[in-house]
Amino acid sequence: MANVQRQPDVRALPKKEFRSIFWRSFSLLGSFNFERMEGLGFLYAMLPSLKRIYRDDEAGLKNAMSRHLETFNMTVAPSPLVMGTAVAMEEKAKADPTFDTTAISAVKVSLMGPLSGIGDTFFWGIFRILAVSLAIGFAQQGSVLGPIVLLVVFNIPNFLTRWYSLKFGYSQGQGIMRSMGSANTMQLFTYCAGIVGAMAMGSMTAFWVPITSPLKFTISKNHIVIQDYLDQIFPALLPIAFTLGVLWLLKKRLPVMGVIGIVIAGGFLLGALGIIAGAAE
Amino acid sequence: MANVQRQPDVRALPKKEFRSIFWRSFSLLGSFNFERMEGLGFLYAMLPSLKRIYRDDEAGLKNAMSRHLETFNMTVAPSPLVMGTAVAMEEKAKADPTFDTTAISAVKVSLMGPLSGIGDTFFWGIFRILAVSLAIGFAQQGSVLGPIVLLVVFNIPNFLTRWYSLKFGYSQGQGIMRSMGSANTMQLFTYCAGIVGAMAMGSMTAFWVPITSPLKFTISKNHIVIQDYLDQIFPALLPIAFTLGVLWLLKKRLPVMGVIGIVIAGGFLLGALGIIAGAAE
Amino acid sequence: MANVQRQPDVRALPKKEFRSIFWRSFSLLGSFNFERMEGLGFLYAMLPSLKRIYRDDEAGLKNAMSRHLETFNMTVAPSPLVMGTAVAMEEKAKADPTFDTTAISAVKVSLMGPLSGIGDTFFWGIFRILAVSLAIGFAQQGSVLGPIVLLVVFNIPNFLTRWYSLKFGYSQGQGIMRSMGSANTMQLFTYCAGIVGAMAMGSMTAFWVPITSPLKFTISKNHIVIQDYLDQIFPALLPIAFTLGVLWLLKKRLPVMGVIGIVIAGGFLLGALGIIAGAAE
Amino acid sequence: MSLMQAILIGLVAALTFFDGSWFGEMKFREPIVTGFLVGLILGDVSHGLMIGATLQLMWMGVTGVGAAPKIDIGVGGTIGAAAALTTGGSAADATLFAVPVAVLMQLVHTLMMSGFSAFMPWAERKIERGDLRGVVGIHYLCGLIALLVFSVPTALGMHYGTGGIKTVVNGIPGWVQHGLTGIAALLPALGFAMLLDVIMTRKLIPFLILGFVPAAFVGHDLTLVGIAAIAIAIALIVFSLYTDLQNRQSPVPATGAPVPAMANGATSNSDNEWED
Amino acid sequence: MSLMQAILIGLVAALTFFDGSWFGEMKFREPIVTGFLVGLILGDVSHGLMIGATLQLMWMGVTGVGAAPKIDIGVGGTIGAAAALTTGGSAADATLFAVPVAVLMQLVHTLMMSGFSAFMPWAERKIERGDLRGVVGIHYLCGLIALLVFSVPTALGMHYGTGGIKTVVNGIPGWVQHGLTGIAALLPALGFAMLLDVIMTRKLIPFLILGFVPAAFVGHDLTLVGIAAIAIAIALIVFSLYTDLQNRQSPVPATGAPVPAMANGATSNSDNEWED
Amino acid sequence: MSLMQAILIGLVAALTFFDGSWFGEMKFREPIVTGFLVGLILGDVSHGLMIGATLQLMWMGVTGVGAAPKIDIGVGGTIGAAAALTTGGSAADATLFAVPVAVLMQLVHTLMMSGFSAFMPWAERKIERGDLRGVVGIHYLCGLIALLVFSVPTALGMHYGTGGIKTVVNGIPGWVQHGLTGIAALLPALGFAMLLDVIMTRKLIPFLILGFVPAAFVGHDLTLVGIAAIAIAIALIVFSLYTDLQNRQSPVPATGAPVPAMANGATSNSDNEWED
Ligand SMILES: OC[C@H]1O[C@H](O)[C@@H](O)[C@@H](O)[C@@H]1O
Ligand SMILES: OC[C@H]1O[C@H](O)[C@@H](O)[C@@H](O)[C@@H]1O
Ligand SMILES: OC[C@H]1O[C@H](O)[C@@H](O)[C@@H](O)[C@@H]1O
Repeated sequence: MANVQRQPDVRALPKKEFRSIFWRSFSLLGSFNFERMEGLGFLYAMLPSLKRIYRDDEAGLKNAMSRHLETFNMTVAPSPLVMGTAVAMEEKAKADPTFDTTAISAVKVSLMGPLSGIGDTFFWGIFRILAVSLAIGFAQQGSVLGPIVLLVVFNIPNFLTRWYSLKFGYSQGQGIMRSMGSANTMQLFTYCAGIVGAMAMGSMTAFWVPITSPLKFTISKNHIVIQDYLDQIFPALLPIAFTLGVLWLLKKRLPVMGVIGIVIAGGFLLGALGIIAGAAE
Repeated sequence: MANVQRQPDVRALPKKEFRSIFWRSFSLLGSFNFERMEGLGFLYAMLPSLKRIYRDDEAGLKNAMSRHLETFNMTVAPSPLVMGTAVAMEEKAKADPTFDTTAISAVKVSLMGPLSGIGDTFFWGIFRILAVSLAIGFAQQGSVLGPIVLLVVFNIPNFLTRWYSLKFGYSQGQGIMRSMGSANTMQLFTYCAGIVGAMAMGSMTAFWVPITSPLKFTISKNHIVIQDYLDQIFPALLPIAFTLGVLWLLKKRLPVMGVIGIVIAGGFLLGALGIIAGAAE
Repeated sequence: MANVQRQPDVRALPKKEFRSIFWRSFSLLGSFNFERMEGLGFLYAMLPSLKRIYRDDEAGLKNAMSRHLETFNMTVAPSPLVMGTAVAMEEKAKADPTFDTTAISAVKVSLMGPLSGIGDTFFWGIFRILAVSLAIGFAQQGSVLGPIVLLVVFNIPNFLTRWYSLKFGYSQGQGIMRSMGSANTMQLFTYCAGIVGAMAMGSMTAFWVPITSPLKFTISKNHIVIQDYLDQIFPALLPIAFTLGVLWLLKKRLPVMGVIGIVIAGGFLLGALGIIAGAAE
Repeated sequence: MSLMQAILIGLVAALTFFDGSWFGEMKFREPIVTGFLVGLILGDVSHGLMIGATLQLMWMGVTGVGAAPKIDIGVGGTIGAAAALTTGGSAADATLFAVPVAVLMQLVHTLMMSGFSAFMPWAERKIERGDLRGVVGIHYLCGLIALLVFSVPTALGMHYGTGGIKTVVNGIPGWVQHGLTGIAALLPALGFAMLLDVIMTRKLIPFLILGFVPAAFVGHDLTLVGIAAIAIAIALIVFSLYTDLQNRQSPVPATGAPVPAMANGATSNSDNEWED
Repeated sequence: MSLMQAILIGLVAALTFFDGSWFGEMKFREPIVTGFLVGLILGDVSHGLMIGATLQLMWMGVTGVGAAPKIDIGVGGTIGAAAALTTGGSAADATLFAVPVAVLMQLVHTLMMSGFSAFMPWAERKIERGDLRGVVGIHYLCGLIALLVFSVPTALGMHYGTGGIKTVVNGIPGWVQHGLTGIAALLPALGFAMLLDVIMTRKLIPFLILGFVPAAFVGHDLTLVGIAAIAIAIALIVFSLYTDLQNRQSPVPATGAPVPAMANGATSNSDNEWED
Repeated sequence: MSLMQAILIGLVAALTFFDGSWFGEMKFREPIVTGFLVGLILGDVSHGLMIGATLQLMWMGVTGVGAAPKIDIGVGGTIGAAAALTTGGSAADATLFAVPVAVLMQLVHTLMMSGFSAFMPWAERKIERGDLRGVVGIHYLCGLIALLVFSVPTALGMHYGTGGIKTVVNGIPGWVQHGLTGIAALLPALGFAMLLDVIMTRKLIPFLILGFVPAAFVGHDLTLVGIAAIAIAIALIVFSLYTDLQNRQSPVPATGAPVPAMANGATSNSDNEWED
């Protein structure tokens, strides 16, 4: 914004840290699991920066680490954009104790949906098909050019996207943080980030929690397909119901391990009994 | 809400009244008509409670009765929920003269659409099909178990829904009413109930006013289907146009009987001339 | 509005001006071009009124003329409605120097979309088909009644619509202008007109900027249709991207002729190379 | 068929209507039930049940949802079963009678529900006069009329032969049917207009539009439940905006702890946000 | 064909263009009308009408809605009828000429409308210089150019034989056609960008998004009328919010009587809410 | 097949998994790549490439998008190619092995990702104790486990014959598979619930609804990008409303020059609205 005081702290991410995040972003799916998805991978990429930012603040570091262990999932190639933005926001959070850190989570949540939508289209839809298409002729003739072409064509955009999205994410994040002068603007920003985050959560729950019911009855030639009735009341009823159900368990202050146990045992049981299944493909 | 002063008036609906509403709710469709639909049936169920609440206030009683004679339509089984909520709101209206009673109408209107959506799915879609499916084998063999199974299977949820939805509606209504302390909050509540009511009215007009035009011309082999053109401009144009047209008549301060006469005569004429018809199924 | 002071200036459009606008509205498409569309035709129809309103204010006249040369496009028959409204707003703008004239553009933009939707349905959909249908039998038999019936049947609504929509537009415009007493209300009105205008612009960009990409590749039997990928990311991506791209050029303070040159040269090049095309029909 | 049997069958026909009026849609109208009762009356329960089962399968998909009238499977099923049992016909024969009767009775139904509309202003007047019993009386009166309308002609038809029924059905001119359809289509507009008259204010007009447009364009795929969910969300947002901005508050307090939206605001603390 | 006839047919061709420019789409372009006029010129009205009727049926579905160019049924119909009448051909022969001409003239049309775009900055400059007559002159000039562009080649083609037309159509290289299509596709983006330049402010950006996204995703099923209705609803809501909250008012006065949304608020009373 | 060859093929199988975990989806898993590597190991590169090409065409449409597990084309392709090369079979034979293995490994994958879920609370505890290396160690541990899970059985299977693989696939009871599917379906609900626990407040509930309802009703046709665009628009509108109304400002200053939405408001002027 034009009318903001020039502040001296506009600087790039330290080169070493930039490289850390860049390379560690490749391992984003390294500990993928159904609970936190890419959460631990995200934290792993953030760690060098977090250590620098909170070098003199152990409690702050712990909080920040917990924060970035939270559930995260997106196409891996553009993920450094989110990492860059998150680093800029953490810097702000450290510098300004009134900063509301839920904004960081909200911003991450807001970005993961749309960036995956775009990222999957490009990396799974376009670049993969393109790379394979160019390679397959060589492979069919037994030429070693096959795998080489495939890997090169795919990975040029893969590497470039990581590099530039990280640059872009960090500077963009800094820009937004700087533009929030007054405490009031900052609260408002947090709230509005929360709005985008909450809407993103709502839509991702509908899209990415793949619970359906395969229950079917046939009584004297009448087919009763439970999922059809559920859809009639409200599509995506099971995803939101189970998500809110688990949220309710968490709010009950049950130990998290207990909730996980319940979910796993419940999932196995309901699945084995044929009551729930994944998304119909 | 947690932080509301405990108030001494939290109590259940008197047992006798509870039973009245429960049983009278079965007659909800008893005087169904196209104008007020289940309005008179709703009033009938509310009457014992209204008499108790306004035992010393004749004008209040008349107003409340008019209010509950208003157009109402929903799946009958969960209707006691609305009755319970309405009783709680009437109690508030009596206790607090600044309470804006249009909120009562708005809340009823807000509930009837969604509860019908859910109710029809369950009672017409699921329970009826289930009951019939279980019964039909017996009936085909001439066994008396047929009708017995049908009626029992269907009516267990029918009775349970009525009983518990009444309980739930009343306590929920009380809860909301208690949480509105200040006059300001109450005005705001009325306005927001109006928002939900108005949106519900908009959608119900589109869904439940079944006016279409069967007009068709064929001039030198060109088929002109008037409804297609109407849909191109705005789907559900006739339902909203006629509804607003009648509203305009009502706003003209014509006697209501006159408006009804116009609607009936007009409906017969337009129907007989083939200009309007019901919803295409 | 009821509670507005009666103002003495409620009067009809001078007869001569009324006739001018009425007849000039027929030439609305007379200089149609892809850039301003009916802009010059609209200005032509407005000119007599603008001359009267700004008879003593050359700068004002120039501004108003520029304003009505702006891009405009709608079904021609009901266009006098917009002209009438615009005249009323210009009168207000002249009378009240604090009036924000962007409201005039916003109102025009708001009206052109919906009136075209309705107008095209009636004039292209209904009246044309009707006129042709009634005429074709005569023509097939070689009867001169063919063209006569066609022209008469079509032009009765054509002329009537122009006449009454002009009347309606002017009086409606006056009404709205009068109802805005305080400066505050006027600013708010401008903002809200801008809201409708901006939403209309958004939807018209999606509907009326007909840019698609015909790019297709077939590499070892895989068909890659670029438009499909674009639609997957965001439908109407090219229309909005090019529109915002051109806006960005305009914001760069390039001379307008330069921007036009870029657009034409770019359009020819991209078209000839098969990268862009018009809307798929 | 004895007069008593005819009267009893008339009462079964009335029962099917009462199912959907006074008896809370307990499902007495289903052909399995009416087949049983008619069989009982005519002394051949098991046959009645089988005929009922056939009609039931045919009418499985007919529901009575919404404001528009549907074909009357209750009386249709009753008379169909009775006709088949008395003529010694098969289940297939039953449908020959059941279908036209179901259509005819839908018409009667439409007519009656149009007629009951005229009672509503009467009820209004009774309320004005404070005549509480009178109001209730109108509710009962509707029941009584329905009882007669459904049982008497059925009994007569049963007693004097089912041939007449078809004559009646075929005798109604098309324009009368269309006229009645027109009335049934317009009357709900009246009901909703009266509701609008009560709850609408100028300030609520935009919300009426916001409810109408998606329903009109997307249609029944977007259920009333979906629109209601959106409506509640919008109402909560407006509630927050007014609450905060009348007091010129931020949407969130300076500490970052969010304010519960509908609480009184005085003693709220961030711990109990979700629990209460 | 005499020169005079050729010239007159050229004028009919121009008339069909003027139909959609200066004559307010009065429908002179329809083949029934042009068939009649061509018949009149060539001395065989009834044949001309019949040929017109055939072409009319073929082009019933072609409309000229929106910013994208459509095939030119006006000139197509004119030349088709003329060719058939002069060669003594049937109505079927007419279509052989009419179709390629309609396609060719669409191209000419596109070209001309792209060319007219260049006049607009010129008009702008004339306004700046206060040259009012000049501005009007440009409008007229467009008409004059169109007159020549449509009548002269038509007349020449008619006079020197219709064979040449096909040669021309086939002679245009594909890349030129595609290039012109590209221009016609991009120029509306310029028009809308200039409009955005005028009416948009940063604060209106969210509303641009709210209009664009549903149109983009749902497409033409959601008409501009539908989106405009939503837009008006949103504008009214924002109006109320600002009006109320600038004065820290409640949305409804304490008495429960609603405040009219757009009234000045001073003397409003609840009775006249709907009437004014 | 020599033990060394079996071990190397096991490593290729592990590589295909690492492609989608530690190597940023660089596409080592594609059959063309694995066909090449397996060919290299077994001494017949060009055959391996051809088999790879065949499997590649078959699995062109299989992507790995979203939270739900997909069939494992990496290990499937590896073992398929190896089996075909060792048995001297054709590319068609390769698919006979590749398909069941791809299905089996999807199951193993599901199981492993369910299992890794249990590491997350452990990581949480390590953070609490300040054990930074421990946290990183868990990330590495997942890699190590995957390495073993994918390479060892593959190597053993290769060494001791591919026949056993089919036995295993057929031996898993249906209810176990369904149970695992159930876990995989429910665990994302846990992940999202934990996120909601962090970012949601009562005041944000309406926005959760506004995001959920359109996604639920319209489905994937309305992409996350579309909903995010709407969300940003709504957030910007709310931002403006609070900014203006906390200060009881108009939406636009009296001069008609609009206020930049997100600027501090003090020194804004209308010229730089769009540029900054
Ligand atoms: O859909 C986003 C993302 O989800 C998961 O993390 C993986 O399937 C990725 O390959 C994918 O890109
Ligand atoms: O659709 C709601 C409701 O409408 C009417 O009242 C009847 O048709 C009921 O059976 C139905 O449940
Ligand atoms: O669609 C609105 C409008 O667009 C253009 O101006 C022309 O095609 C008109 O015929 C049409 O009515």
